[in-house]
Amino acid sequence: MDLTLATRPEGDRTVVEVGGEIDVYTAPQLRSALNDAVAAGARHLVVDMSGTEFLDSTGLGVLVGGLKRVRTMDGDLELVCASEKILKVFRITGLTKVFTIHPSIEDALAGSGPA
Amino acid sequence: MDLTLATRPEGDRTVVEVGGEIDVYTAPQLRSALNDAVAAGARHLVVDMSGTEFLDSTGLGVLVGGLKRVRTMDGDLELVCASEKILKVFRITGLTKVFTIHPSIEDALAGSGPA
Amino acid sequence: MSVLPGADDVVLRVGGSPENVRTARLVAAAVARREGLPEDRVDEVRIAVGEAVTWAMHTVTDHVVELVLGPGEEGTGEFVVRVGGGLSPVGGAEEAAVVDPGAADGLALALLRGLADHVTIEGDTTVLTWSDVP
Amino acid sequence: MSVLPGADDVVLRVGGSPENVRTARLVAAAVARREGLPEDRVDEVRIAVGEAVTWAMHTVTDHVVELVLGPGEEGTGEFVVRVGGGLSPVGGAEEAAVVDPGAADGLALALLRGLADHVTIEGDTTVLTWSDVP
Ligand SMILES: Nc1ncnc2c1ncn2[C@@H]1O[C@H](COP(=O)(O)OP(=O)(O)O)[C@@H](O)[C@H]1O
Ligand SMILES: Nc1ncnc2c1ncn2[C@@H]1O[C@H](COP(=O)(O)OP(=O)(O)O)[C@@H](O)[C@H]1O
Repeated sequence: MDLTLATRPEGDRTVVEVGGEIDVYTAPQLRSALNDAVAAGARHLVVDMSGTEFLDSTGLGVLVGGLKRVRTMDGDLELVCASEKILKVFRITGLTKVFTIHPSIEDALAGSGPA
Repeated sequence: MDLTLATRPEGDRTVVEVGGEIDVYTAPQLRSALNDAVAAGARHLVVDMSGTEFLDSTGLGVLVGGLKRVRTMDGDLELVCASEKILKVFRITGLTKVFTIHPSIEDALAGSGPA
Repeated sequence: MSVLPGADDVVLRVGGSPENVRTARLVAAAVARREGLPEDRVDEVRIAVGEAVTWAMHTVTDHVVELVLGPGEEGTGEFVVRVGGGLSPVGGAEEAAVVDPGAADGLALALLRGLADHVTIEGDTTVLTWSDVP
Repeated sequence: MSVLPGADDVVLRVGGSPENVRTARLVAAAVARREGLPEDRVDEVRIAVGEAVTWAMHTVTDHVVELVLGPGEEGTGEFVVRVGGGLSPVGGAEEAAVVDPGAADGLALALLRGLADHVTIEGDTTVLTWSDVP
């Protein structure tokens, strides 16, 4: 199951939709997509994992790396994820305390928004 | 992928619907279903493989065995199969010359019927 | 070291490429399902084994990783996956010097500990155990 | 005999239970796909490997069947699956006494011959080759 990536602007946010499996094999593609978005000026990233079916620690590492990167630029990186299976991966690693995780993209975009 | 089996009468024929994978692991279940049908008096069997996703040589052997069995009782055993992938298995083994294979259950039941 | 698996064990040996982590996950999920684990635990096995294999690919010297998957010793009701270099059969796992997993670090280890019921790390071998298999 | 797989080879060892034929098919399809075979040829691999493993489970004495799956020797553009007892690496398959498959019989062999591009049977080892892998 390969990764599908689609990046689009939504107001002053940039949504990166990630479908398929984010793992040690595909995580480099996600890292590139996040880097490309930041290089293109994005500071407020929303990674939409609604279509993500699998996530491993390498994928988590890329998300944490992306968050750290935009934070140094006063940006943020929030997630969309409703899958109990994948939320469990965030919970077990304590990353639910690190990421803001929205149940839907509507919810993420309706949020108070970037400061 | 386990096997699903459903046997029902259709006039003087008996339809055995087979879903899933017919292989060395599940073929004994199919053999039992065919034997049960014959024991219950069925002579004109239609094995409906519309929902069959995989077929190996052990499964083929069970079908051939079923055919031989009902033939000794002046019966017959016809197949329903439209999947190119599975038809290929019959072609490669030369069994398209042994079995009457219908593209749909309607076609099988509309056929000239048992003699 | 060569492995003579128990009758119910499955052995998989793969080279150290990320694609092979996927092959290992696939096999682990299939064997776990075969051993009767329910789907939510099959998901645990899939993730944890992927982590262990990824880790082994970095630590095992010749980058060939071997997995032995199967039921634990008779009557324990366990599902055991050993991941590492040269492995002994799952059923007859002798107790070796055990490094406390808590002494290591990282997201991968958090997942191993959170998903498997029991984790031991013996040298370059990770042993993951799920208990109370139906 | 122990197997040291080539870097790109995957080795699977399973006990002689019909369920394990499924595990072997699953792995064979995954590795074939990884090696770039198109889906219709992945289907060929799935069926042919299942047949070879079923057959090996009946002929290999200790009922442990080993598969080595991977690309053939460098530059041949082949996908090779060896199924049997103790196996040598796929890439360095030495030519052994070859029994003409035509001398054997059965539906299983018809499938092997019809689905793989090349079949050799050396003692209890079946070697299936698919050529012109993209
Ligand atoms: N609970 C956490 N909160 C914030 N960052 C974390 C947390 N856990 C791990 N990280 C960070 O995620 C990245 C990868 O984590 P980890 O897998 O622990 O690193 P390593 O691969 O060095 O063991 C690192 O940058 C690490 O600092
Ligand atoms: N082309 C065919 N036409 C009719 N019957 C066949 C054909 N091929 C195989 N059979 C029958 O199918 C059954 C299983 O076949 P096969 O696998 O060849 O047997 P075996 O397992 O003894 O090698 C046998 O009863 C055999 O006679």
